[in-house]
Amino acid sequence: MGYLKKKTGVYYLINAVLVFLLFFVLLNLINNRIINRTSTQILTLICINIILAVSLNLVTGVLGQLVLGHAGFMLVGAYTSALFTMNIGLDLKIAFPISLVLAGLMAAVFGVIIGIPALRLKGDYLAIITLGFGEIIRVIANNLKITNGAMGLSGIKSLSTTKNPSPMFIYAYALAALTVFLMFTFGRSRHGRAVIAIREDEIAAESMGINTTYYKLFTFVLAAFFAGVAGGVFAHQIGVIDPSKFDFNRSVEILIMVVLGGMGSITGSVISATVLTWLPEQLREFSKYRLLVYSIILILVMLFKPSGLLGRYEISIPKFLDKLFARITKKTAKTKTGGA
Amino acid sequence: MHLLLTKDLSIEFGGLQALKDLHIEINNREIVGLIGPNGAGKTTVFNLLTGVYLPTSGAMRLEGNSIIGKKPFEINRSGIARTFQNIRLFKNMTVADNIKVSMHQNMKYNTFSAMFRLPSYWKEEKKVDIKAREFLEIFGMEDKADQLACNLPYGQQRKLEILRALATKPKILLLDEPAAGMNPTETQELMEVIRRIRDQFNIAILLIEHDMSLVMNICERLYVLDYGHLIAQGTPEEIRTNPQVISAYLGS
Amino acid sequence: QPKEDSSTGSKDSDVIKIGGLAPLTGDVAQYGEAVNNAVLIAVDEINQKGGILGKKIEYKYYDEKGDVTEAVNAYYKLVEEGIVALVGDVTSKPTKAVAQKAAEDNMPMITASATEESITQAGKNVFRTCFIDPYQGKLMASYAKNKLNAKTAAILYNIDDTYSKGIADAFEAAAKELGMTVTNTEGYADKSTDFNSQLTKIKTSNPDVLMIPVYYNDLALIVAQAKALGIKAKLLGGDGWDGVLEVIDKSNVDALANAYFCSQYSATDPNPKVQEFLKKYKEKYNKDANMFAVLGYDSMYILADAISRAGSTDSDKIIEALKNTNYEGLTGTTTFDENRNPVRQAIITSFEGNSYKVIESYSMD
Amino acid sequence: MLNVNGINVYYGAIHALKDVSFHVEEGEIVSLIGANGAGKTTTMHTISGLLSSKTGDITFMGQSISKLEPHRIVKLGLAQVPEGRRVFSNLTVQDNLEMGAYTRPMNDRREIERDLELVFKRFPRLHERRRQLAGTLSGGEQQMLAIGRALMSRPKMLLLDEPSMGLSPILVQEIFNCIQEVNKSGTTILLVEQNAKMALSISHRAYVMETGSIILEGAASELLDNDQVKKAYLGG
Amino acid sequence: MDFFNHIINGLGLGSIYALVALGYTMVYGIVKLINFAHGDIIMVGGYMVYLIMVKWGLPIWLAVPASIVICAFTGMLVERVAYRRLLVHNAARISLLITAMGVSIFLQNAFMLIFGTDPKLMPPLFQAEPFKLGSFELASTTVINIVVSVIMMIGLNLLVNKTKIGKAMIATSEDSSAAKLMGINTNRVISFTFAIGSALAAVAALLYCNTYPQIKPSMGNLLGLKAFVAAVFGGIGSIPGAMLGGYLLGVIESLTKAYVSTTLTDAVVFGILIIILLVKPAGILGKNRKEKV
Ligand SMILES: Nc1ncnc2c1ncn2[C@@H]1O[C@H](COP(=O)(O)OP(=O)(O)OP(=O)(O)O)[C@@H](O)[C@H]1O
Ligand SMILES: Nc1ncnc2c1ncn2[C@@H]1O[C@H](COP(=O)(O)OP(=O)(O)OP(=O)(O)O)[C@@H](O)[C@H]1O
Ligand SMILES: [Mg+2]
Ligand SMILES: [Mg+2]
Repeated sequence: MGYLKKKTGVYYLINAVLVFLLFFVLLNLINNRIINRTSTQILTLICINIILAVSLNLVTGVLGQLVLGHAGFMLVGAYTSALFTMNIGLDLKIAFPISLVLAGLMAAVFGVIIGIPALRLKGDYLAIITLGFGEIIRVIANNLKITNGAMGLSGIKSLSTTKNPSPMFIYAYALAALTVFLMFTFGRSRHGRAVIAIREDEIAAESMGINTTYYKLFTFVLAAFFAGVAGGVFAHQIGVIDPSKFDFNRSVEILIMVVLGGMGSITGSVISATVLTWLPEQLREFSKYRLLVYSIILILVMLFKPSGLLGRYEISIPKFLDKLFARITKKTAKTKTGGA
Repeated sequence: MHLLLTKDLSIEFGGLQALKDLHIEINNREIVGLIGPNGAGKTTVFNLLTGVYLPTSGAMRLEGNSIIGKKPFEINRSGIARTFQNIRLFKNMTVADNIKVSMHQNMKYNTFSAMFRLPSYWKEEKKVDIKAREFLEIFGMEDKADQLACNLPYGQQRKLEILRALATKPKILLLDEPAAGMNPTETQELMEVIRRIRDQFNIAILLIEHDMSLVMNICERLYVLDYGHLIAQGTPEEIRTNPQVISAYLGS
Repeated sequence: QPKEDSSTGSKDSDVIKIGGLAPLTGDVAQYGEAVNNAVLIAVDEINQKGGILGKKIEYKYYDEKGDVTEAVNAYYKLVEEGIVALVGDVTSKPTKAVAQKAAEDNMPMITASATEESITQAGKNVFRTCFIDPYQGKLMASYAKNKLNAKTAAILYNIDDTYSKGIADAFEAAAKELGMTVTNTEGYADKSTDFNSQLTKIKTSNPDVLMIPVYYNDLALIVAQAKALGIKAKLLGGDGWDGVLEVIDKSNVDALANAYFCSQYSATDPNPKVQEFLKKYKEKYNKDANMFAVLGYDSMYILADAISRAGSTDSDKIIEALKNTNYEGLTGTTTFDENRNPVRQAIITSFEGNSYKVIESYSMD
Repeated sequence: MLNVNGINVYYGAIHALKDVSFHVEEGEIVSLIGANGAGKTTTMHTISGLLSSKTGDITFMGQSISKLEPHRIVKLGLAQVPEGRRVFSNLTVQDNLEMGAYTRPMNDRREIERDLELVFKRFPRLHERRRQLAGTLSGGEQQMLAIGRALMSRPKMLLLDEPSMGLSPILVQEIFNCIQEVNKSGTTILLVEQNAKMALSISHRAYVMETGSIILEGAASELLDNDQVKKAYLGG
Repeated sequence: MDFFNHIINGLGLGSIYALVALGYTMVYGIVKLINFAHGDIIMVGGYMVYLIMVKWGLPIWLAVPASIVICAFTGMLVERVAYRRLLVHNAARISLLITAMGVSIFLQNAFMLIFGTDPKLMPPLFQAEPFKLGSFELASTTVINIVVSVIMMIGLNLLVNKTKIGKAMIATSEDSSAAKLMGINTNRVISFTFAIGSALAAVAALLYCNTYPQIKPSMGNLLGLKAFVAAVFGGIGSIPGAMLGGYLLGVIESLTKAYVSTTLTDAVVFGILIIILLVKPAGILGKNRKEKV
């Protein structure tokens, strides 16, 4: 039980330092224009996709329920947040963070409304029902006045400007880090254990005193919340949203990130969200073959690593350092004794 | 007052009367056996008692309170824990975590403390970790704590299931064929442990078992089911010589 | 204006970099390909004639799959590569997103085919060569009323497509304003292939005209099904109809005899420029050029014309020059109004046998 | 009849069978006993082709079967009653039994019917439940069904993996009687059992496995008296 | 009168859904895989007919069987290359699902590269005069669709329930290693399942092209999704269920368009699906079994 050992605190510290370090390095590079606008945008999108993938991983990887409508929650969040900042008349610097909280909450409300009936079903049926809800949300957004129908919303202001290119990235990064942290801490608590137990055997879990309905709904809603927040950031980053952006294919895209990274592995999701957002950009020159290559890679990975790149394994840099030190100290100890 | 009692308990599966008018009573600290031919309805009794199935009619009471219509987790929290005939462990969780899942209901810290790692989280997790390992000592499995449950040999999986049930702090423990798949030597060891559990935790135990050496040895009373009907009850001696039981179940 | 990497700037100073954005894969790739192919022809021609400002054009384009995010990414990438102006994007949604970003950068931009009204409102740098949706809707309503004497009208449109919805809305409003009765406004979801239910409803109300503001692929299916149901209404449409003859079965062409759409050019235009382009396109890509191609071709020329008039690659100068465009192209003479939309007569086109037939030039007033 | 020669089987990194060799002669009942996780099931699966051995060879009636696919091995007359019953839970009892006769040619219909009757006679409980879905049978009923199903292929040799698990005492007796009967009617039997006493009492010979290797072999009666065996497996 | 027409419209559309759903249900029933590439097999079928009839100018009686055979073969090939390894190793179902999505993306993009992205016009395949029933007129395509789909369903039902290979399919779907121990060559059974499912897709493609004479690389997407929903409607894994689900979906769609809204159709249809699933969690004809504990 790594997390109960004395080292745990040190691990947390190392991780925190690493996350901050990476952040400041990237921020500096962006502000000095060494990382250009395309790359800043891609970094921001990577963070958004990390939030989406990690939150979906909670439901699909940890709780073990196949969900095909994650993009629906993203839609709810994106519209909530965009409509709020566009209509409230507050300074964007204040309105934006508030709008993100609202986006999350609104998506969570939808999560509850959808989750209560949907979670009565399992497996493929749950997948279908979430797919159905996702489509319903999209079609309704396509028909409402407030969402401006199929035209979608445009002119959503971004905090980033040509002069100051970093604010959106700062938000996205901080939120991604927070999401990862919360998913991690949630997963490794009595609540997370209850959720994993449900994945492993629902009947047994319930017979051991776990309120399975509550935990299924809770995880579902939590994931919806984060998807909503991600949607809010996304809307403000791109500036234009319309319902078709959040269709079934988008849900599948997120699902693929989760499965490719490894179901239940947070670091796996982070890595695959990063790679799958970054790589297509690099392959832009070969656009005709891009999806062909992507599909072949997808199939090959699944064939030879069906549980995803990392499976349930988590990459931990502190642990790695630990092992490294252990080896070095062993070696030095050996050479010492050898020398003596 | 009886600890656990069923009255006129019946269930049908699409026309098949799996259980008919079952009366059983179990007192505190008793070890009671439930035996009967295959398909007699023994496991069904467990499923009814733990809320997995809903009875067609009848009453079930734990310490005088009806448990009919309650959900499995509520029943478990009110004091009934069980093991399963076909082992249902949380296979991809560690052995210790399997037990900690059961302790969930008795832990206090909330989701917020968990997600932001407040002190209450650390305190309780530490406590629970130590306790889980203590449970494992009952079967001398403390060295297996950090292995995945699916990597345990079959016999130890059965033992882990018992521990997992025990960790929910039940008043009565239902064991469904705990000795299945164990050889006689292992069965003997198991018998000792079941007695020890009863003494140490002060709980009642209701067990289903086909291994007569175990049943006749540790059960204080036996109920015998056949075709969903209670055909006999009494001490092991009485049952052993009951002609109806011999012809339906024991054989010559 | 983003800092430009000086090293690449100096190295490429003998060319003028113009960016292009188009969906070349994905669901709307056919439109992107048409525009992009035509732009490539235009660039070739211009370069063969010596380029502009004495420099060759380097046309750098990216596929954006019809996706908003990809389009913005690709746009940023083009900017970093040092483009001075942009031809694109092709469909409305990505174009709208790119227009917003381009407005921040003051990047001159001209789209050949993004018809949604609000796109050019993103900034004074955004131009287009195609008609806007409301214009087509209004125009066809007016035509129906004045030339076809229609009293009742029905609409069938694609609810997921801003082009279709834009025209449909404007048509409906204009028709009502003109005193026509709109009997049905029926929608269908993107990628639908079955329209029988909607058409059955429309048939029941038996309108004089049926407005179908959709692209030609959907139209081909709709016409066949309408014919099978025996719908008698005159069919009306927008410029998206151009190309339908390639995808409709010969046996159904007769259903188009009584159909009219507003086109931005005429394939039977005797203007040698037009015929030459059509020929060139066919030779090069083994496909008939359609309206998208024609508009793409004109857009590139309009941009090139503006740059040479501006005499520099400075954004403000190019934009100013674009504003004062008066260009004689395949689509006739184009000037821009205050919203940077083209001012040009529409050509009402119908069908005869297996070919398009120009009826007349028409404008509302 | 069956010759297993130096097989090594791995589950990923786990070395589950280490150089296991043994043989079964025609008409014999041979038992394989051992503690949990000793590798008995693994041995059974390797013989029937569900798992493959890295080295060594298995021959059945003189023919090497270690490279054959499971369905071919069954056709040769080697049937298995798998551990944990593995009945087709959404098929009826009768359909399950008919699946057992899958390898038999269609024109064998009458014979198949007859065998079906025989199985029903041996296990009247199955006859009662023949229209019930197998998944809803009790554990013991399923075990009977699994044995009945294997018999339907009229095997020359039958592999039984813990057939008495979860059965009532009376049924355990019945099953063992049945095994003897089947054996008498000419089917060779390899039996894996936890219930070592019972198993040894009906077997001719037996092997004892421990952690992937065979550590003892001999006539069943000898092993019954062996102190080591007594202590470890017979509870005395 | 109008109502009747809407029902007929729905049945015509529904029969295509039904045929596609049959293929889904077949494969799902045996390997529990939502074969997302199934819709794309239909696309393959469509392009084969196009290639044979339009490009090579060969007659229809050649195009039909050829496209069926090619699709069946494609289905088997896909199974062999992309699924077999996962099936043999008993990989998690979701991995299979993702692989299927990969196959779908692959097929679409491969065809896009080969044939281009613009839709192709299909020649009329089997046209006949509309059927007249008194004052009602029934389009020949609708009649053909309904008749063919019913025949296919009956044939499939017989195949699965009455033949030896059908029984082997059921056994394989239940427990493939136990099936092996019965002497069943499960790999072959699975291959066969994919072949049949894909042949059905080819038939669906023919009817589809006959009804909506236009093909493009992404044509299988929506059709596949709708048919999959239909299969779930009816109870996935159940052959008559798929059929019923297909017809129901078609009719519900048609009636929704007629009497509720043409812009909210998909939302209404999914809403109905959800309600049905909540009332009957295994679909209309699906068997809802309590897990035995
Ligand atoms: N969910 C169900 N649906 C239909 N029938 C069921 C169901 N559960 C149990 N049965 C039937 O009820 C009867 C009793 O089953 P149960 O599992 O309780 O037997 P058991 O006494 O535990 O037998 P064993 O000792 O073999 O485990 C059996 O005939 C079984 O087929
Ligand atoms: N699928 C598997 N993956 C990994 N290890 C396995 C697997 N199956 C079995 N093992 C391991 O291989 C060893 C032999 O297992 P096997 O099932 O053959 O034992 P057994 O003698 O049949 O035991 P039991 O009496 O419990 O049935 C055990 O250590 C077991 O943990
Ligand atoms: Mg039982
Ligand atoms: Mg075993």
